[in-house]
Amino acid sequence: MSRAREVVLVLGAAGLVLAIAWFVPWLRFVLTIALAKGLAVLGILLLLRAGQVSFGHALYLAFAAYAAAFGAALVPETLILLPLAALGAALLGLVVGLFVVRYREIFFGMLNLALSMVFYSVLEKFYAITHGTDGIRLPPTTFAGQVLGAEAQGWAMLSLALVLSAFFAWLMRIYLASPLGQALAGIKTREARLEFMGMSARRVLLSAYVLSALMAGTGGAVLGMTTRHVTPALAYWTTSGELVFIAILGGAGSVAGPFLGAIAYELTRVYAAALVADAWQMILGFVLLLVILFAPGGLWAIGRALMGGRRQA
Amino acid sequence: MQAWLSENTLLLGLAALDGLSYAATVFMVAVGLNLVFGVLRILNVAHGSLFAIGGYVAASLGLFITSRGLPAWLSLPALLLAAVLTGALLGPVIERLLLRRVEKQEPVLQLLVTFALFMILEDLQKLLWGVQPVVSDAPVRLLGTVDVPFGADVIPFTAYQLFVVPGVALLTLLGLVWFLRRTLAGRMIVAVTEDREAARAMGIDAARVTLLTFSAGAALAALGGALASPTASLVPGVGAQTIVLSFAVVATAGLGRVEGAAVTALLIGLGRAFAVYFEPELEVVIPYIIMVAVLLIRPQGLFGVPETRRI
Amino acid sequence: MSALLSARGLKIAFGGLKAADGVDLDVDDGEFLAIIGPNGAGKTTFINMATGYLRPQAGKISYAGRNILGMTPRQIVRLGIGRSFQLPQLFTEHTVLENAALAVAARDGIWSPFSPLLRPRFKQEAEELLDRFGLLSQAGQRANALNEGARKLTDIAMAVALRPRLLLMDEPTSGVASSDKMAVVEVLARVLRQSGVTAVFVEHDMEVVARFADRVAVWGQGRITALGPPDQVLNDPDVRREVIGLAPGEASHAAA
Amino acid sequence: MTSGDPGPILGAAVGKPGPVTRRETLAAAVAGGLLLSGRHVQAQPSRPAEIKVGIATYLSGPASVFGVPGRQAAEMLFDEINEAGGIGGVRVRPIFVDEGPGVDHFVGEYRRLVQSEGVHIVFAAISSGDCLACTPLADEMKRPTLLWDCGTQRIFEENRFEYSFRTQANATPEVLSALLYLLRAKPDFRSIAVVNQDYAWGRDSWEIFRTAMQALKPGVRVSAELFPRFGATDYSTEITRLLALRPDVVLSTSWGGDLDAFIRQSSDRRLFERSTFVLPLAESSLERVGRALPAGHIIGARGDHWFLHPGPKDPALLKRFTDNFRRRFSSYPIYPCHHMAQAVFAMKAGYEKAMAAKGGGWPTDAELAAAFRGLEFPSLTASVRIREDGQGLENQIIGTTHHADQYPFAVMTDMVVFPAELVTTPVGMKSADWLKTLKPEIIQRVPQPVAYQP
Repeated sequence: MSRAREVVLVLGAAGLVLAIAWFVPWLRFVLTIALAKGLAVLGILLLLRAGQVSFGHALYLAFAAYAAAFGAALVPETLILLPLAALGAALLGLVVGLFVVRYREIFFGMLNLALSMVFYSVLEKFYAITHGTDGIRLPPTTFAGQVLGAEAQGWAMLSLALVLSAFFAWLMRIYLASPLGQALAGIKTREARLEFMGMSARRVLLSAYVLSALMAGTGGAVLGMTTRHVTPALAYWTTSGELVFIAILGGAGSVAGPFLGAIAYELTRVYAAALVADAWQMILGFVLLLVILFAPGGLWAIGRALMGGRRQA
Repeated sequence: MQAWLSENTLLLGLAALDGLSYAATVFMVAVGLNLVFGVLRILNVAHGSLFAIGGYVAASLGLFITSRGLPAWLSLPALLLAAVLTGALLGPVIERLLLRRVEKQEPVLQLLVTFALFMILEDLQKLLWGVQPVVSDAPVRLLGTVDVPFGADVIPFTAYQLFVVPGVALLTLLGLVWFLRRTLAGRMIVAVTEDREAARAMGIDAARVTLLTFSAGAALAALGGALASPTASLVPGVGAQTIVLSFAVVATAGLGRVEGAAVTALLIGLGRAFAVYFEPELEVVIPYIIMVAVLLIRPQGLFGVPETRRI
Repeated sequence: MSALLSARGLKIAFGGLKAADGVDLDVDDGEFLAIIGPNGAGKTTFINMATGYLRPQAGKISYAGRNILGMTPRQIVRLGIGRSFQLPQLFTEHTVLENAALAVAARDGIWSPFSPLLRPRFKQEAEELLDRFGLLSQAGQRANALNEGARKLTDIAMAVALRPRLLLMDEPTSGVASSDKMAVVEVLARVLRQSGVTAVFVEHDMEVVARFADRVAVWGQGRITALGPPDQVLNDPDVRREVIGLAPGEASHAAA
Repeated sequence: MTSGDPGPILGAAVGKPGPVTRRETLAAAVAGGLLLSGRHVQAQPSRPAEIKVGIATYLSGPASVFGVPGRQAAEMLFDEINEAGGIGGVRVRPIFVDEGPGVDHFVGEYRRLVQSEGVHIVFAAISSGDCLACTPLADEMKRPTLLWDCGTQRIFEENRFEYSFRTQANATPEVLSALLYLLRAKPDFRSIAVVNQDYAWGRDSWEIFRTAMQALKPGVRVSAELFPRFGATDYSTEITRLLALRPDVVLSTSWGGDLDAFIRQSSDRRLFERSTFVLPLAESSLERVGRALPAGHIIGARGDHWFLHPGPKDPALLKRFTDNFRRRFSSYPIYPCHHMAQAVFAMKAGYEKAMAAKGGGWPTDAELAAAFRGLEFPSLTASVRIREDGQGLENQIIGTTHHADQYPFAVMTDMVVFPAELVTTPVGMKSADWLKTLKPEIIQRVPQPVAYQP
């Protein structure tokens, strides 16, 4: 794909999201949440490149969301709060990463899960500060110094989510194309060789881990500022599982996959919940099963095959 | 330290008793998953659902026995029957229809297949058994209580908790160890666990071993649920709660090691009991703390063998 | 000539098998040293020990006068010791060009995340490298699609890309079709001589050994049983019996 | 791809289209229509064809033990209202949403209810987190919202809302009543242990209980504070600990499967013989645990909810509701059913009050919301008044378990109905502060207990 064509596609997709949000107001919120989760899934995808699955990335999502919730009282400006919360998550990612990059496969996945569950417990235990499962409400924040009404705030968050999604997708592509990103993919196939080329596989993985924590944190901050209410459930293992779910649904082959997957996931969920409030879980389960069995490349691969087919026709 | 010990000896004894019985529960929850992971290299998320279904089936059988006025002792073999039924019916179906179809795929896809299955089974349980807590406590009542002396006092324990659960766990452990060491099928399972390729080269039918292992794992999960059903109340979501715990056990134990699962369950059981006695706030995070601590010292898990690759 | 790599009293055993039992070996700067010996004698183990993958149970290894015992493979590579593998260690999902470029990048610093791996400088050097190994026509193929010989050469090319001063090669010609073998080794030898690399290679093909080695070491039962110029060692009756005679087919081991 | 026609493109996003056929175009148009339906329902017609009521309740997860009976009660009562001609001649229709997936999903569902389904009023929610998250949203979207079951006292103590009202009590009166009952029934207890679920309600309710206890009876020893995992199935360790400690009182505000298991396991091991239990939510477990819950322990119902209430305001109403519910769902209605009934009755009363104020005209959202402030409406056993801060004033019933021949499970005797004013935090005060000001004299003002009448 040529660069110009890509830019057109990205702008078109963003325009489409905005158009849907305009015509169907209640979807504006759903789409913002989807993009926020897409950002976190981008982080999952990065680690998938190294063949590692994190079952604890909800940790960074929740950490940044809570950082935003607590920080909003001190720094009531979205455009300062958001990067601060995301950087906080990245810093936490660095500390945790120094430990977990020594492990692979199930151990990597489970240690991540364990740490996020510990964080979940911390949020519940420090009840006096966090209000436990009741969660805390985010105080209102300004946007570039402006006090916005609810409607304008909704649009601002959606636009911000779009900009951040495009930025991080671009950043990740650059990262993946770089020697570092290629070495990351090398961890999946031949980690030992990296060491014999004088590279530290752990440091390569650590760089990706911190970047993925940053992206998950960014997603978490956007999520918190959009729902305006954060609860420990954000750190629960099912949230992490959901992120992995979305990664596969969207397809691991492209940085567009997470966003495609997240939007499809959220829409499936809201429509399934609207149609059968009793059995939405089952419907999601079947969707996932069908994707894995018949289109293991995810929605992205389906889309590409369709577009490729159309071009030939 | 000395003073604290002499003051708390009795309590420590009680805690150990509780810890042992809880460890038995944890072992029953995790051992099947551990076995399955060893052979299939899949973390079966639906393991929790199988646990829940085993419990529900057992409770239904128990309620049937009570409502028909059948002899109460029947409720004990009914627990076993529930496990066998669940394992024999669901195990092969899941393995053949789903897992086999993705065995060549990436591990994360295999794992997500079980995640999808978990979501489906979760709602299916709700459709079949409703949302009200289900329980059949006939086995507990049947066996009554045992008074354990505690200084001048006595502490009643149910015989079910004190003998049946740990007894079944011990029998399961011994039976599995015997099965894996002494029988042909068991040794094939071990061979596949240790080196799938080599096992295949030796002419072991890996597909059959996989099917057998998965069904056995499903039955063990269901047995865990069935054993818990007379005391626990089965509600929607009970499966999800057991999954994380059994994941932690598998990672701590070292891949596919039955003895590892037993030792890990003991660590978690005792750790939790001591937490409830002396530092209750730690109770919930005990399994994770143990896991992190173990993996810090032994990165391959308690009983795991470090993988060395030929280069 | 001074010894570039020097091993003294190396000992290592796996279970009961003594792969090295007091080995002393010097590799001189600029020479090509071949190590021959029966399978399982410990030749690969020597390379593993010299590159930090295995740690000897006793003994010392020094490189350019510096003790390298206890260093990680990464540190040792950084000192200038490269290696290639009996089983090629390639990034199977990457193309041959990307494999080579990653090796070039590894030498030149991967911590520049904002320009692509296939930036002109890396790409050009990787292509030149592949060209010298006759792999350029396959540069766009995925590494796992190559035949064994090409995989082997790619593996060596990646080691060469790091510009080592000492290169340890584990059976560089095994897997290469016998018709190509001499040509491949010619290329290899030329590349290495040009860049002044000292080379140690484990080899089963006596023809290759005879033609390219400056010296030959015979490794048997964990010890160096003979050491000297090829014409002398290869004609030694003990060596012929031990290595060549008693291991039938070893001389034409290329297809193994 | 063009951006003029969002329907089919969204179809593409969920992975459907190939070559475009007529049927797919049709499907896309339908999908587009469904999607686009949102923008046009903004303006409210003067008198709608039906009153759409969004109801948030738990349909999945452990809390569905409350959510599903709540929904059953809603279905039954909505049917009854419609059979009687609706509200002001307009039929009512419930639209249920599941709280199970969590707050972030629920916030989206709330928007969908308002902006897509076009509901006129929302009943939310069981989870306190969901209530806390949706009350500001209700003001933002200007949609009247009745908090029908959640317990947290923080909502109206920390903020003021224009569109949210609670049609029941909150955690403070629910827990305080149990404490007052205990202080009256067993005034000389010296030690207490708590076994609560490890989540906000478990923590919060213990905080309330302890704060009030320190004010009313200082010096009680807290022998153990145990917070087992939410959803725990095995309490044997906790029970051993309690058997060894022998506290005079064991408090547990647990509910659902957790409470069932705790009661059964305690009963099996005779813990009930050593300590008096105080179980403020046990009314919802009575039928399931049967005789495992012995006589002589203190239980509550999160309000004035009891199918054998000693003095219902309208005995026929309570009897009819109980009988109909049993006939239709074959179980006794538990407190969430009562809470749902209160929300339904409040909605009806609110509409009627707003219409009366407008001379029979259909109220706007704001007028309807205004009608709820100060509204007094019937409950199944008494009546509830919504205070000026939006909080409902609801009486509390606490009793002692008793085994009667007519029922295979424990029922209440020595029932005390606490008047709402006695146990509810006054307007403008925070519970934590108010509880500290309590004086032991309050115990004298507790009404006389009423015994069980067969």
